[in-house]
Amino acid sequence: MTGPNTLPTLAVKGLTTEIPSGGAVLRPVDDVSFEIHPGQIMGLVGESGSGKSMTAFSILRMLDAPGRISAGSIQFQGKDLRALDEHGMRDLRGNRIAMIFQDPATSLNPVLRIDTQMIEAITAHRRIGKRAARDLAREALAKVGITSPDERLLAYPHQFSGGMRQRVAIAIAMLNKPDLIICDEPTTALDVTIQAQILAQMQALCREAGTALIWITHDLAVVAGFADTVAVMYAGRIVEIGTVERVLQQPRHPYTHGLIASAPSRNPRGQPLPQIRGMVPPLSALPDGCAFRDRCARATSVCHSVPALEHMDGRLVRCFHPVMEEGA
Amino acid sequence: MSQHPNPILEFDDVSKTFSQPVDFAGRIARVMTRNASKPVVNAVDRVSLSVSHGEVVGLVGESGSGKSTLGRIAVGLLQPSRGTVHWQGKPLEQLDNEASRRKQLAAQMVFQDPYASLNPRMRVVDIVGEAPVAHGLVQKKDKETYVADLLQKVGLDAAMLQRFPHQFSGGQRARIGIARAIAVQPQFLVCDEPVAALDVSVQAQVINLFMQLRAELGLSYLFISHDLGVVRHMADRVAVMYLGRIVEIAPTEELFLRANHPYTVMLLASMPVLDVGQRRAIPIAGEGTSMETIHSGCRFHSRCPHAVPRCQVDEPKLREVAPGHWSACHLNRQDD
Amino acid sequence: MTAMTQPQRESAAWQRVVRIYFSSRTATAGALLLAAILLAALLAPLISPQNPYDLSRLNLLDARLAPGAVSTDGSLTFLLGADAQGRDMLSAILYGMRISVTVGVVSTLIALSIGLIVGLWAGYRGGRIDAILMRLVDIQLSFPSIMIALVLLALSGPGLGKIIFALAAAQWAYYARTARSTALVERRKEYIEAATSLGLSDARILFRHLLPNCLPPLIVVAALQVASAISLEATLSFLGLGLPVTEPSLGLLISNGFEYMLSGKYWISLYPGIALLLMVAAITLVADRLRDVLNPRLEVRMP
Amino acid sequence: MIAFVLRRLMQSLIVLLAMSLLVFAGVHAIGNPVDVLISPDASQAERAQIIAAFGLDQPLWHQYILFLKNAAQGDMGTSYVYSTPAFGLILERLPATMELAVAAILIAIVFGIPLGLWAGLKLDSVIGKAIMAASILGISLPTFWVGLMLIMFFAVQLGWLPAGGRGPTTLIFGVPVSFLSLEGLRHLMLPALNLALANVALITRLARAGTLDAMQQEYVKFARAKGLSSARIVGVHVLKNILIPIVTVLALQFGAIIAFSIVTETVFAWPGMGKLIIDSIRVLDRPVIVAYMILVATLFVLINLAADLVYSLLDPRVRLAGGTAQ
Amino acid sequence: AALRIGLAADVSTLDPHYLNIAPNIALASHMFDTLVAVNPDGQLVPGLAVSWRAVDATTWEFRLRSGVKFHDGTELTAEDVLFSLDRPATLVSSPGPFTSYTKQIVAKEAPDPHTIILKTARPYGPLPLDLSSIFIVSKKAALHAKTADFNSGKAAIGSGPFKLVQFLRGDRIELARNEFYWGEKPAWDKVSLRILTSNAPRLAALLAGDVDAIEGVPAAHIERIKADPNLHLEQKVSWRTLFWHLDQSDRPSPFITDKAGKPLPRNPLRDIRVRQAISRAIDRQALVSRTMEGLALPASNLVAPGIFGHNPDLPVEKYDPEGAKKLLTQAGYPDGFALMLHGPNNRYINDAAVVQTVAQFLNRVGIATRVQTLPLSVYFGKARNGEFSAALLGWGSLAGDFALRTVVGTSNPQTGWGSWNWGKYSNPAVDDLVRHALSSVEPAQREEFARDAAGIALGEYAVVPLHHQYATWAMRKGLKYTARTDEFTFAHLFHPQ
Ligand SMILES: Nc1ncnc2c1ncn2[C@@H]1O[C@H](COP(=O)(O)OP(=O)(O)OP(=O)(O)O)[C@@H](O)[C@H]1O
Ligand SMILES: Nc1ncnc2c1ncn2[C@@H]1O[C@H](COP(=O)(O)OP(=O)(O)OP(=O)(O)O)[C@@H](O)[C@H]1O
Ligand SMILES: [Mg+2]
Ligand SMILES: [Mg+2]
Ligand code: NI
Repeated sequence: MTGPNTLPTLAVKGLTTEIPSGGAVLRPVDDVSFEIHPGQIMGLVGESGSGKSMTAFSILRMLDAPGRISAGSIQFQGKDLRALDEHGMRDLRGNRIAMIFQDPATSLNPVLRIDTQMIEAITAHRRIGKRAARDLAREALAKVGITSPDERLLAYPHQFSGGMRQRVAIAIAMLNKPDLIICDEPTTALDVTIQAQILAQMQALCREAGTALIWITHDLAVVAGFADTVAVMYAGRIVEIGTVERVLQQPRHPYTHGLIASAPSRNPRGQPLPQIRGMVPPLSALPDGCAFRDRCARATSVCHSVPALEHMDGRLVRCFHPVMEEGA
Repeated sequence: MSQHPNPILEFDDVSKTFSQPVDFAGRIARVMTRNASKPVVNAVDRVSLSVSHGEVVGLVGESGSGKSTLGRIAVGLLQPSRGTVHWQGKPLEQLDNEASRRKQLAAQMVFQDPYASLNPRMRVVDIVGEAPVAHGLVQKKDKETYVADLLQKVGLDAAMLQRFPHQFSGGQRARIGIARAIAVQPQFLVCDEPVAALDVSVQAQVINLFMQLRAELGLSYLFISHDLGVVRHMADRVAVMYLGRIVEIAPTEELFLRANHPYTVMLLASMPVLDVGQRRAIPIAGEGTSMETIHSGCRFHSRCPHAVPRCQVDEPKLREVAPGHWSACHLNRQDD
Repeated sequence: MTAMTQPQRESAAWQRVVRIYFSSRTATAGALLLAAILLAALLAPLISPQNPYDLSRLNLLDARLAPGAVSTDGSLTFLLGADAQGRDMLSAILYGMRISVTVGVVSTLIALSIGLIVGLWAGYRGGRIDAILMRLVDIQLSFPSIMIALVLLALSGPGLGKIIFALAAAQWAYYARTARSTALVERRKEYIEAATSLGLSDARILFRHLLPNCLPPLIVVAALQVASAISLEATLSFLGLGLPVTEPSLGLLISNGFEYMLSGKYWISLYPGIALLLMVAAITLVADRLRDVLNPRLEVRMP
Repeated sequence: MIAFVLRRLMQSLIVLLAMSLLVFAGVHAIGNPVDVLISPDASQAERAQIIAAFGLDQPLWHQYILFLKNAAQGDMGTSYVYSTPAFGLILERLPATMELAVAAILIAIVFGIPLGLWAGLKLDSVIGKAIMAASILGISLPTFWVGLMLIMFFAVQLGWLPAGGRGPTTLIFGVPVSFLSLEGLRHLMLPALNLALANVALITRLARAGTLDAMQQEYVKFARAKGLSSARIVGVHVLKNILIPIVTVLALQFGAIIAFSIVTETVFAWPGMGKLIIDSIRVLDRPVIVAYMILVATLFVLINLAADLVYSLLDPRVRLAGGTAQ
Repeated sequence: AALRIGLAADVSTLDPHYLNIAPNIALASHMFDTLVAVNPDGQLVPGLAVSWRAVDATTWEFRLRSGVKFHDGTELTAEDVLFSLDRPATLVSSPGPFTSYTKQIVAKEAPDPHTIILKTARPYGPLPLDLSSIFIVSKKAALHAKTADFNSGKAAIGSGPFKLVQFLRGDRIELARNEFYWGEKPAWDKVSLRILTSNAPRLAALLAGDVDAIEGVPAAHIERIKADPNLHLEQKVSWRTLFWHLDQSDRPSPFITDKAGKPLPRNPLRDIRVRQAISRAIDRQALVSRTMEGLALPASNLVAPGIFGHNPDLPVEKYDPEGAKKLLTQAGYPDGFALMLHGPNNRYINDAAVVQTVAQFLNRVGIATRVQTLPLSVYFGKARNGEFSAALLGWGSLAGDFALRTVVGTSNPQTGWGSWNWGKYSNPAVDDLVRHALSSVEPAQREEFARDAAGIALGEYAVVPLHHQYATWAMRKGLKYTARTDEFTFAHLFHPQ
């Protein structure tokens, strides 16, 4: 959005995903739009179940049946991904668009050696000899800070610590020098020190290679220190999106505001933390209109219709009653 | 260093090692492979720490540093390999049957993973109500009302009695875990990373609940976490563990303002904060040493930016660097 | 605190189980079939045209009459034919199902209980107890059921109880192994630790906590084992180690008719075979679904 | 791992001891072999004399001690009926049974795994459901019945395959095997199929359950995100994971196959151990029964051991060093 | 030409003196001869001995056939015969030795290479019959030979119509024609005997053309084979008689109670009227035609018609349920009682079915009858211990007095009599007659005694005879078999048609 004036790496417009479920249709992703440019890092934040992963899988067209994309467009480097056939998608996945998952323990196949899992990711996309592929794999491991990569290639995932496993996953994602990496909460399961290392690494790698990065997380603090832009999701919709500075320092949406306010570091020690009342409603029982209205102190009767995502203070906000006070 | 008033629970030089028992066949095999070492993990190594009545002691440290093991020793799930645990001033092994049963119930644990710690095939009413009924704290017929009360206390709807764990959100599950622990009317709670798996907004609710319970029931806590923000908010004192040892203990504010041990400093530095613009790129500083590869000297020396040759040889002892602030680092004083 | 404020009574557990169970069409068909079979077996004395166990009712002159033939004394029609003793096949099948169901289900239940307890205990306690119990399992596994059946037969003659015992003895080891391997995984989970720290007794933890979580894979194994118990009983009968010949189970009927398959009198073996097949299919269908139903995850997450 | 193997072998020795004691007591309980084998015209005195000659009049523990003494010197006794060392008798039959069991297991693997994979991947397809239905059939029909039907159909009606017996054998490393000649293979086909059928069904079900489970796993999703073809995902990522339970069950099944080979060998006149043991049980030829059971128990121990080792090969997470591993 | 035969039972060893079981004897008969042979009708005929006679009451003289050659070409002499007669007693580790047939001989000598003199301790008429069970082996080959030597063929050197080619235990035996054979040369230069112990598969093998002939055709398939134009069936009344041993001991019988299940004070089977009633209640005709599918002959004797000692005057019991009821009433059981019949389930043709059928009949006359069938290994031991009230036994013998001695003779471990007398029947008169018969070296006189003894014993229902089994063989069209009453299958008795 605010990136340089080039072709965006990814432009998502009005993306809506549906899951038919027992007569009703659930909409875990509802009218999601954003753009991301080369070298940019976008944080996608929201509570569990807000549709972050579904958005990611929709972009990769990897929704499990019976889920399907029902509307919107996904332009990747100007190409419409929705128009691509499965074969075309497979060529992109892991090649031009890579994804890293939340849990380092489960995203690597426990019974296959690291080299197998790395080499297959290369040979699936490039006509290249085994040996050359192995060299690439070794390089990639070294790049993410794994010492003695030659030995490590022969190891199995369980022989690695969580942090190292996640680094392997990152290395796999980077193998084919993709233009876009989607990271689905890749550090939530890790130690703070390791998380910090990985964040730094990813940042450096993206800047270097001009790779665009979507960083899914529910940790606002991570986004604060790391991303350029941030999109806050709530119940399938983006409720606020803009640069990190704007959104985190002056949240306009009551939900964003509430999230930031409840962080312990923003509160005096030992005092009760301000909390957002209630909890995220399940998809099957969303209120009509603004999904947040039941939990929102500012809600009025207008909130029974869906607010539009509107420009405000250099970011987009989806609220009839944005928070206007300064600071959070 | 245990002159705190009125400790409810006290670790006195406690160690826990995990090793494979070696039987006859194992011995033969060891001879055959000429492998003399016995695989041992010193999960907790000579830890002394006390928790006073009504106190919250935070326990931080990286993954695998022995926090959970220490917590398990506190509630009696594990027996220390060395050292003693004192309960209200008395060594555990000197408690008679009745007293140790009471201790068993009085020290409870809230587990790390709110889902794995709930039996997936039991309903909430049983998860929470089973133990109090089994121990005769309540009558069987009163179970439902008792559990309903507890649920209300932890902020859950009493109508959810008959549900299974999976039918709850993460925050709700954490509350069930808490309700289960306080159902047997404990005085001391070990909270093993109780908010790590929770969403931000829910995390606030649960932290508030802990503080509320502390105020209402006068509970003492051993609060394990690696989220320094949460610990800072909750704890009166904080102990930092690294590879089985406590490397620093200090009153909370003191620790966050004047961290002494290099590991604590590194920990504080890698803690993400919600302040925009603080873009720090931390260089990759080694991979954490593992328990199996400790040889000698300071356990942190391989990752320590300030390591001196002595750190490879001598193991530093805890020293008081400021009132109530203890740290184990050679850089503090060079004399001995 | 929660969005839901109105405390509504939730429907009783069994109602939900029933509702979920019958939401699958195959499972419903399986249940109906099983119910029909069980009913037929239960009511066999009332609905079968003949009491096949009453030797004074059988007439040798009716031997091997084809389906649809009328008996010599004209008193009944052999809808499914008659066997070599002049026994009405339909009646024999109805009574035989009764026996086979009993044999299959009871022996499986016994084997399951023993295996479960042994397996859970071994998995829960580990160490030496585990080693001893598992070697016992090894012994059992290499001991052919034919041997056990023969020893029992020698010691106390043929009979339902002994066959059940022999089958149970032959099968508990399978359950013990399966149960142990699940128990090994489950006992490391935190909910077991939680139960321990709440001061609950070992027995309680074993049966109330560990057992329900180790049961689901066993249910599926058990359903298959009911089938194999029934067919093992048939095999024992085939080898002459089964039930009393005058009170044939389905297996014994099949094996008695076995000889006649080559000579065109297919009904003596075929119809009991079909009955056996239907029975086993029904049990398998029901068990598959039961496992799903017992999985609390299948209950929809409610607001 | 060495410790693991050693520990297992030591435990096995105890298993074998217990086993032989049980068999002794069992055979003793069943009856007296002399009653079955004695000439009809023999007098009571002759009977008593024969019983004494075999030591069967001694107390059971006495007989057992004697057996142990001899066994320690490698003598497992001489068959009453065959008048041949019992162990040799069994070893003589072992290749035939092994050939059959291995063929059956191979058939079970070759058919069961693909069918299970298919049924697991195409859950709701007609074929998937048909596979599951057929698997019920495979499990529920008694072995002997299926065996006869196979003979009826393939040997009598179609005349394609022989009705029974073992084909000509060739020696490989001194072991007579029959699968090397076409005629031998033709003889092997039906009994192996008979023995395999229930196992095909079992493996199919297992493979299906495993596939269902594996397809839900994050690593499969990750593999897709890497852009791998479905063939590679199923053929490598899923397959290797489902093999683990299958290997365990197959090892368990191997024993069952040997047990059921008793029936199959009887029906197909296959000159293997199963037929020998059933004949021996019939006439209470105790040395043969004891030797057989000890051999089978040994096989079991070895197979389970091998299964555990294979298990640790397939699943690198399994550490055999652990106390008293599976 | 080659012949492939499916055998119903496994041959355990080729040592003809090791184990006295039918399959071993049948096979040995292919390779070895006996002094006295048994013809297809069960009569004794010259074998290696061209003639024999009792010189006096305890001395027998056998004249050997001359020019008989063993398989290895050496000539048979009296030396070999004496060796063969001695050999059974040297095989001490046999559970079923042949010593029962040599133990009467107290001295033997060979005055010349073609004459054998045998002496018995007491006058003993059945000596030639006994000798029909002892195979003559070549001393040269069999001296010090072990079982393994016979199995490998090294010691299996006889004078019989076939030579051993290969013995694959449990699978098959390959034989080749003995070109030196002294008798009629077999029509087959190669014979393969295949072990097919299960009934249906054995028949299937014939149907599939895997074998040319099978023995022991399952009763269920007789009709089918008769109807099949490609097959041919041979059958003959066998020497095996099935009968009931009824517990006649003087104590409450283990499996008899009143109908309510309470024990009876006396054993009703001691009453001859009760035994007669049981006999009358059985419709042997129906049993034979239905249960046995025609594969049997109603019996009145312990031995089959045509066998030595068969008493033709004994009538087959008439089916008379009313008479049976009357007899029961007379005996004091107007309401009958409860009885358990025991039988084997893997020994005789349709044995379990026969037991069931009899139970059917007994139920009709008011005896509440149940059935228990057991495998042989369990059955014989229990029956011997007198654990049953009514037990089915099948007996095959070539001499009536022999059968009577063992089956109904007063049980006495000293004399060896009544070793199979499960019912514990005892009548000194019968014993006396049998004793006379056995000690008669004059066949006609001996048969007289035997018939009389049978008359008394069966008249008193010492046992209740059911039927004589038929022995059956099925073969492809174009083959013929000279059916044998002793049920043995001999390849040399098959002929192309
Ligand atoms: N197959 C499905 N059927 C029904 N609902 C589904 C399905 N898959 C996902 N959902 C729902 O879609 C919503 C969005 O899920 P998603 O996984 O995208 O959340 P998320 O933001 O990634 O959460 P988390 O932080 O827990 O990973 C959730 O409410 C989830 O329950
Ligand atoms: N039962 C056990 N057997 C062997 N080793 C164990 C056992 N339990 C824990 N350990 C080891 O002890 C060390 C400390 O583990 P512990 O679980 O206490 O760490 P932790 O600080 O709680 O880590 P985390 O933050 O990951 O929960 C680890 O190296 C662990 O592998
Ligand atoms: Mg997600
Ligand atoms: Mg922990
Ligand atoms: Ni202190």
